[in-house]
Amino acid sequence: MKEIIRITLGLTVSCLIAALVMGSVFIVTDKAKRHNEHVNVQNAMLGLLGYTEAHPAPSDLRLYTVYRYIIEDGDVRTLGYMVPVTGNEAVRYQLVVMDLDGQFVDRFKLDITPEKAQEAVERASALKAVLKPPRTFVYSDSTIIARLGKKRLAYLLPGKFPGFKTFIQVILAIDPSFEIIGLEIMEHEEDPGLGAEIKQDYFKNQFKGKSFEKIKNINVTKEPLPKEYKRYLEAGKGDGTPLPKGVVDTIRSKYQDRDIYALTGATISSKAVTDGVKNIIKKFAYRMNRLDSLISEQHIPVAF
Amino acid sequence: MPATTKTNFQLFTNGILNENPIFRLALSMCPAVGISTTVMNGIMLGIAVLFVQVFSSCTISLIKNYIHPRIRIPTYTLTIATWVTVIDLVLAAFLPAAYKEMGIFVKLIVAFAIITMRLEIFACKNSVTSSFWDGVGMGLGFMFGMMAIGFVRELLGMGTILGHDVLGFRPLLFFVLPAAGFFCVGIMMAMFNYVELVYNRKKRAEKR
Amino acid sequence: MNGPLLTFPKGGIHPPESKTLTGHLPVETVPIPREVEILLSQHFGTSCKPVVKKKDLINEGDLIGEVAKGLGASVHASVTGKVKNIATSAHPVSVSVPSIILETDQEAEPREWPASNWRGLSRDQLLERVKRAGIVGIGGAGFPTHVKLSPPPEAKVDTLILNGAECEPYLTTDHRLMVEHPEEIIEGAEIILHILGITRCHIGIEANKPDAIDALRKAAAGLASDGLTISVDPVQVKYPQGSEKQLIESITGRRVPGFGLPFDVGTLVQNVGTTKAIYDAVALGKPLYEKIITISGKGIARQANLLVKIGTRLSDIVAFLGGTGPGLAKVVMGGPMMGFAIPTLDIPVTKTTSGVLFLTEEEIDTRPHGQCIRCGWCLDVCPMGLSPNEIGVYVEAGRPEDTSRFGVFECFECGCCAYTCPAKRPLVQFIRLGKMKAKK
Amino acid sequence: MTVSVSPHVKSGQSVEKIMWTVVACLLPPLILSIFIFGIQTLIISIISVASCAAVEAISQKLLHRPVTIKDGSAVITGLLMAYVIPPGVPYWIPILGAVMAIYVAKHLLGGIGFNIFNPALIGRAFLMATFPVAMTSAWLPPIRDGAIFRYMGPAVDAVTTATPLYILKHYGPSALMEKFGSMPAIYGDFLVGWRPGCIGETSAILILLGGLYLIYRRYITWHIPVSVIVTVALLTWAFGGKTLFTGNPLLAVLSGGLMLGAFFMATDYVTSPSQATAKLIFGAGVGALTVLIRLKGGYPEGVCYAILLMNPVVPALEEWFRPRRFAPQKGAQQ
Amino acid sequence: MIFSVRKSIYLTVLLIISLFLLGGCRSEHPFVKKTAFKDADKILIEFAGAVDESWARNPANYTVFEKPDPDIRLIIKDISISADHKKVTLIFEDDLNKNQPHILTAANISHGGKSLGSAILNVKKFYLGYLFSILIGAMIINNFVFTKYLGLCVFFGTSQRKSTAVGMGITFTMVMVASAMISWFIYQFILQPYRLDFLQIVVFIGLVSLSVQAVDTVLRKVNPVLFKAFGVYLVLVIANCIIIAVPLILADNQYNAWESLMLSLGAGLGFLIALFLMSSVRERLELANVPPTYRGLPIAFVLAGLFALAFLGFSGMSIF
Repeated sequence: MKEIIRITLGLTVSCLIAALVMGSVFIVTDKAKRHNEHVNVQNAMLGLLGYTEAHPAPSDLRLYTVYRYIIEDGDVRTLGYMVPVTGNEAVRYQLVVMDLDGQFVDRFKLDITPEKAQEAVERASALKAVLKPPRTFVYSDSTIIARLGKKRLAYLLPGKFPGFKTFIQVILAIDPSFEIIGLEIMEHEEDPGLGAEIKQDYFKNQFKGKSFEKIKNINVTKEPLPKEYKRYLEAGKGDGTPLPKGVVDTIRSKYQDRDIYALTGATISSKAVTDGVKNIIKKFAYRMNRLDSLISEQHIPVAF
Repeated sequence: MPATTKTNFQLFTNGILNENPIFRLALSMCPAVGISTTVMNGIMLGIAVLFVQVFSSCTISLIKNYIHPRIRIPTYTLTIATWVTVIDLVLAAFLPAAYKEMGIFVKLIVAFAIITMRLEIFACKNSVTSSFWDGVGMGLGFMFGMMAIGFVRELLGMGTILGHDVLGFRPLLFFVLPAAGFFCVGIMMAMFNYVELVYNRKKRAEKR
Repeated sequence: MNGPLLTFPKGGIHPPESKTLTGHLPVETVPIPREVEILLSQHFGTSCKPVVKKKDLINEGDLIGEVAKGLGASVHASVTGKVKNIATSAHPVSVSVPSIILETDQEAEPREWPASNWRGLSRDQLLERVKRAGIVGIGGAGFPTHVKLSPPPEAKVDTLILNGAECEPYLTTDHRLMVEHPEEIIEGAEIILHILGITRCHIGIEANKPDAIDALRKAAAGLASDGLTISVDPVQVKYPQGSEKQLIESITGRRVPGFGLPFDVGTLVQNVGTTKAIYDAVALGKPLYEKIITISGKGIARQANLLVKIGTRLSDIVAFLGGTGPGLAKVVMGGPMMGFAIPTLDIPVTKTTSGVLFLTEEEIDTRPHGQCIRCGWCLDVCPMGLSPNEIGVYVEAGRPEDTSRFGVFECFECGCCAYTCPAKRPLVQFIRLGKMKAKK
Repeated sequence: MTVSVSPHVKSGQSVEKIMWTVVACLLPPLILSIFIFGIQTLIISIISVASCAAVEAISQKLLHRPVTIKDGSAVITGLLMAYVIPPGVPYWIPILGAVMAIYVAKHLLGGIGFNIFNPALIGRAFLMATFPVAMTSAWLPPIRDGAIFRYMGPAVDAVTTATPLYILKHYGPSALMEKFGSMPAIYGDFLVGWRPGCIGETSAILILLGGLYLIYRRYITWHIPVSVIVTVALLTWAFGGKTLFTGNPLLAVLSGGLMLGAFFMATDYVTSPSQATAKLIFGAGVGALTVLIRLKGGYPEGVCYAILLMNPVVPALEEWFRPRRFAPQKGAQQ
Repeated sequence: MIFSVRKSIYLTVLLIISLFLLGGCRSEHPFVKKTAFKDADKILIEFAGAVDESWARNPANYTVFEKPDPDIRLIIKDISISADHKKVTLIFEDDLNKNQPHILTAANISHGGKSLGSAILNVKKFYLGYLFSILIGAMIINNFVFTKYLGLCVFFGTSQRKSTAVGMGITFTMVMVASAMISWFIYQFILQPYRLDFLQIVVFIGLVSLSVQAVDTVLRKVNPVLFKAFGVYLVLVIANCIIIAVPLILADNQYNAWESLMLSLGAGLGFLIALFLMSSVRERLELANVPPTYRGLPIAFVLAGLFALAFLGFSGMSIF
C-alpha cells in the first residue's frame, strides 16, 4: 500500500514538473512562433509585390485582410465578409452579409482589431457575438489587399489546390484589373526533378503579366519552352548577362498571350498549377466585383 | 552493472565510433533513411537528438535515486517526451524552415530506441558527468552518421554540399529520393563491416 | 488399344531409350567362370551367416548362407565346386560385406530341376518353397519376397500387378525374359494369386515392347486355371513407369499415401523376373542362383543379354564379350537413371543386378553444375510431386536438416529432376545428403 | 573411370541453351526497331548489353565467383533493359542502369537464382527515378521513309512526341484517333510496331511470335502470359471506359509494353513462381496492377512496375502453392 | 500462423464489405431517391416517381454550386431525362470538381402537375469509396515502411522469420487501431478544445504505452494462447515510430472517427504486408551466397531499397 502511494506520488510529481517545463516553454515559444510565421508570409507577399531587402516597401504600404465566411441559417445560405473599416481612430472590422445573388442583407460592427483578427479563435468569438444561433458560420477564405497611399495596389490570394501528388499551396498577387503580378509556390509535395520544378522561375514567372482575359481561357501547351523565353523568365536570377531592355520588351509582348509551357515530363503538375491559378482568379474576380459594388452601394468606409 | 570505469573521453568517442547508433547499433533508422537528403538536415536533426539525449540522460542520472524501479520505463518515456516537446516547440518557433524540412521526424524522436536504451543501460547507473559525456557521444554519433549519409546523398543527388553548388550539375537525381536512403545506409553499413573485417584480420595476423 | 495408354498423372520424363542395342538379342548363357564370389547380403535386411566351411565341397543350388534372425533371404551356391574362402568383398553400393568365394568344378554337370505339380499345396507350403529358394525382389531393392507375399491380415489385397514396364533406358532384361519365358511368368503369377487367395492380376508393360505384350497375351489366353483373370495392360512409355507407386496408379488409378506401402491400397507388385523365380522355386524347386542381365552401352565390344550365375565377376563377363571399347567413361551397375557407377570391374553379379552399362563420354554429361535458376522443370518432372530445387538449394546452403518439409523422404531417387535440370545440378546427390542429415 | 551419383544420363538442355534461345527470340523486335526509330536504338541496345556483361564480369571477379557471362543471362538483362527505355535517351544512360541492375539487384543478393527482383526492370526503375525527364519524354515518332539516321545526336530533342498510352490517359481516345487515324489503322500500326514507345516493345506481333516459339520449345509455359493478358483485357474492358464495361481491351493489350512484359519479363524463371496455379495468380496480379497503374496511377504505363511489385510476392506464392505431395501422409507413420 | 493471417484478412474484407452495405446514398427529400456524380461533367438525380418533363427540362429549376462556394453557380449546359421520367441528368458546361461536395437545389419538383416542394440535395463522392481509398492508401500506395520510411528499426528487427513477422504485424495492427482511436478521441475532445495540442507528444506516447499495457492484460486473461504467441512483440510495438506517427498525422489532418479508423487500420495492415513480404524474401536470401560484408542488416537495407524502388510505381495514384 505504501509503495503504491509512493509510486503515485512520484509519478504525479514528475508529471507536474514535466508539465511545468513544457507549459513554460510553450508560453515562451508560442508568441515567437506566431510572429515568425506571420513575418514569413508577409515577406513572401512583399516579395511578390516586388519589394526585397534591397528595395524595401514604402512606409505607406498597408495590408488589409478580408475574411469570407459562409453563414447558414437553416437552408438559407448567405456570405459574410469581414471587412476592415476606418473608424474615427483605428481600423475596426465590420461584417457585411450578402445573399447569394450579391444583394445586401445585413451589416454588423465587430469588436476586433486587425491584429487579433489574425487568430481564427478570436474571429470566431467576435462573430458569435453578432450571429446568434441557430445561425452557424464556416470560415471560407481570406484575401489580402495591399494599398499604397490612396491607391489599391494589389490583391494577394492564398490558395490551395490538388497537384499531382497532394496539395499545392500558393500565393498569387494580382493587380486591381486582375492581371497577375506574381505567383509564389509555398508548399508542395511533387516529385523532385519533375513536378517540383514548378518552383523554378522559368515556370512560375510565365504567369507574370498574364491579363485577366487571357487567364480565363489559359491552357497548357506541351511545346518545348523557347530558349529566349527561358532566358527572359530566369533573368531575375543574376546568372548570365541581363537582357537588354529592348529585347526584354519584345520578348514580353511576344509571349504575353501564349499559353503556359508545360514542364517536360510533368504535364500533370503544370496543368494542376495552371488550372488552380485560373480557378482562383476567376472566382476571386467574380466575388471582388460584387463586394466592391456592394461596398459602394452601401457606402461602407472600408479601409482598402 | 557497476558505474562505468571509462574516462569521459572514452565515453565520448564510444558513441561516435564503437557504438555508432546508426551504423553499429542500427537504431533510429527512420530519419537516417527518410530525411538524410542533405547535410543540413542531418545537422539539424542531429542537434535535436543531441539535445534530447543529453538532457534526458542528465535528468535521469540526476533523479536516479528517486525513481521507483517499477515505474522506470514510464519515467524514461515521460522524460524523453518532455524534452522532445521542448525541442519541437523551440524549433517550430525559431527555425521554421528547418522544422518544416524535417517534418514529423522531430516529434518522432520520442520513439527512438537509442535514447531509451542509453537511459536504461547507462544513465540510470552513472553519475551526471559520465551520463553527460555519454549523451554527447551518442548524440554526436547520430549526428555524424546522419551527416555522412546526407553528404553522400546531397553531393550525388543535387551536386551541392550544405547548399553550396560544388559540382555544378545534378548527377543522379535518384539520391534525393528516399528510396536511395536505404541503399546508402545499406552500403555504408557494409563499409563499416568491411573495415571491421580488415581490422580483425590484421589483428589476427599480428597475433600470429 | 483404344484411347490413350495408361499412365500416372504427374511428372515423368522421356530419356532416349537406347534399347535397340540389345532388345532383339536372345539371351546367351555365359560359360561358368573359374571362380564365383557370392555375397551374403544381396537383399534388404540383415546379412546371412555362412553355413559352409572353408574347403567344403558343394553342389549347384546348395544352401550356403542362411538368415539367423530378422529380415532376409538365404543364399545358394550357383556352381558346383569347393569353398575357397569366406571373406569380405567390395559390395557395389559402398560397404564391405562378407562373401563366399567358390572355386568351380569345371567338370560337373549342370544340375537338373524336374517340374512337379504344385497345385495341391497349401498357402503355407507354397510360401515355404519361396522362402527356401531365397527369392528377393530382383527388380529393385531386393526385398525378401516371402515377406512381401504375406501381407498383414488387416491389409485387404485384391489386385496383383506384375511389373514388366522396364522403364530404365538400355535395360532389356525383363523384355527378353517376357519374350522367351511367357508361360513360366503366367504360371508364376498363378502361384502368387494362389498364395494371396485373390483372382485378379494385371501385367503392366511399356508399349515399346509389343513382342513381349503379344507373348504374354498368348500365354495368358492359354491359361488353364479357373476363375483367374490375368490381363496384360500396355502402359505409356515414360520414365519412371516401372516404379511401384507409379505403376499402381497407372493401372488401377489408386494412389499410395505418403510413407505408405502398396497394400495400403489393396495391391501387390512383383517384378516379372521375380515372378519367374517364384515359378522356378515352386514348380521346379530351383533356388535363385542365376539371372538374366543386360550388358549394354557403347563402351563395350559387344552388347548382349546374358544368363549369368550369381557371383560371376564383371571382369569375366567383359572378357567373354571381348573387352571394353574405346572412350569408356563410366561403368554403371543397373540402369542409367538409378544405377550405381562402379570404380572397378572386380565386382560380382548379385540377385538384384539387372544390367551393367559401359557408357562412353558422349552418352553421359559431365559439364559442371551452376546455380539453380528456378526454372521449375524439376517440379514438373518429379513423379512424387516434390520440390527438388528447394531441397538442392537448402542442402547447398548448409541447411540439409530443413529439407524434410519438402518431402525429402518420399523421394525414391528416380533421377528425373537431375536428368532434366538445365543447370546440371546433382539433385539426387543433394537429396541423399538431405536424407542423411534430416530427421524424419 | 568416373564415379558419380545417378542419374548417369542427362537431358541435352542447359542454361546457356535456354538463355541464348531467349536472346534469339528477342532479336527480331530490335531489328525492326532500327527501321522504326532509327539506328540509335541499336547503339543503345549494344551499349546496354555490353555494359551489363561488363558489370557482370567485374562484379563476379570482385566477389570471387566464377565468371559466367557466357550463360547469356546478363545479355538478356541488357537487352530487356534497352527494350524498356525510350529510343531518344542519351547513350550513356544504360550504363548506370546496368550497374544497378546487375551489381546491386543481382550479385549483391547472391547472383542468379536469388535476385528477388527482375534485374532489367530494377535498372529501368532506377533510371526512371534518376532521369525522370528523359525516361518519360524521349519518345520518337516512327520513321516512315526509311531515313534511319535521322534522329542521331542533338536532333532528338526537337522531335519528341507522346506515347499512345500517354495520349489516351490525358486526352482520351478521340485524341488518339486524331493522331493515328481510324481504329483498324491503330490496331494495324500497333500490331506491327509503328508507334512511339520504348525501343523493343512496340511490335506486338514479333514479340508474340518470339513468345510463342519459347512456349513451343517449352522454355516458358502459357500460364503467365495468358493470365497477364487476359487480366489486363478484362479489367480494361470493365473499368477502362467512361462507364463500366466500355473499355477497349484490344487497344490495352496492344499498347505499351504489355506483350513484352507478359512474354519476356514476367516469365523470368528466377522472379516468377514455378507452379502452375501460382503462375496464374502471379500473372493475374501483374495484370491487375498494370491496369491499376495505367488507369489510376501517375504513370501512363504500368507493366514494369506491376511486375516489380509482384516479384517479392513470389517466395510467398511458392510457399503457398508448393506442389502437393504425391499423397497425404499417413498419420501414424512418421 | 498462416491461418491467423488468412483469418485476419477475411475479417478485414468482411469489415469493408459490411461498411459498404451499411452506407448508401440517403437523400434529404422524400421524393428524391438518390443523387450521384456521373462521368466528368454530369450529375444524376433519381426520383421516386416520374417527374414532369417540362419541369425537368427547365434549367432554371436547378441551382448547383460547390459547397464552399455557394455564390458561384455552375452553369448547366443541357438536361436529359430518361424514358420513364424518373432519372434526370444535368450536364454542365465545365467538368465538375468531384472532390468537393456539391449542393443541388431543385425548386418546386413537379410530379403529375402538382408541386412537391423544393429539395436541397447534397451531391458527393461515394463516402465509403473515400474511406476505402484512405485504407488502401495507407496500406499500399503510401505504405508507411516503403514510401514513408517509418518504423524501420522494428521492421528490420522482426522481418527475419516469417512467423515472427506475421506475429509482429498482427499485434501491431491491433495496438495501432486501439491506440490511434483513443488518441484521436482525446485529441479531438480534450487537447484541441482546450488548446493543449503542444502536449500531443507526451499524451500520445502515454496512450500508446497504456494501450500496449491494456492489450497485454486483456489478451493474457481472454486468450492465453494468443498471448503466448504475440505477447513478446508487445514491448517492441512502443519502439515503432509508426504507432506514434499515425496519431500525429490524424491530429494534423483533422480526420473524423471513421477516417481515423481506416488510416490506422491501413497503417497496421500495411506494416503487416511489408513485414510479410520482407520476411519471405529474407528467408529466401538466407540460402543465398551474399557477400560476407553485406550479410545481415546491410543486405536487408538494399532489399528494402529495391522494394522502395518498386513502390515508386504507386506514386501519384489515387483510387477514388
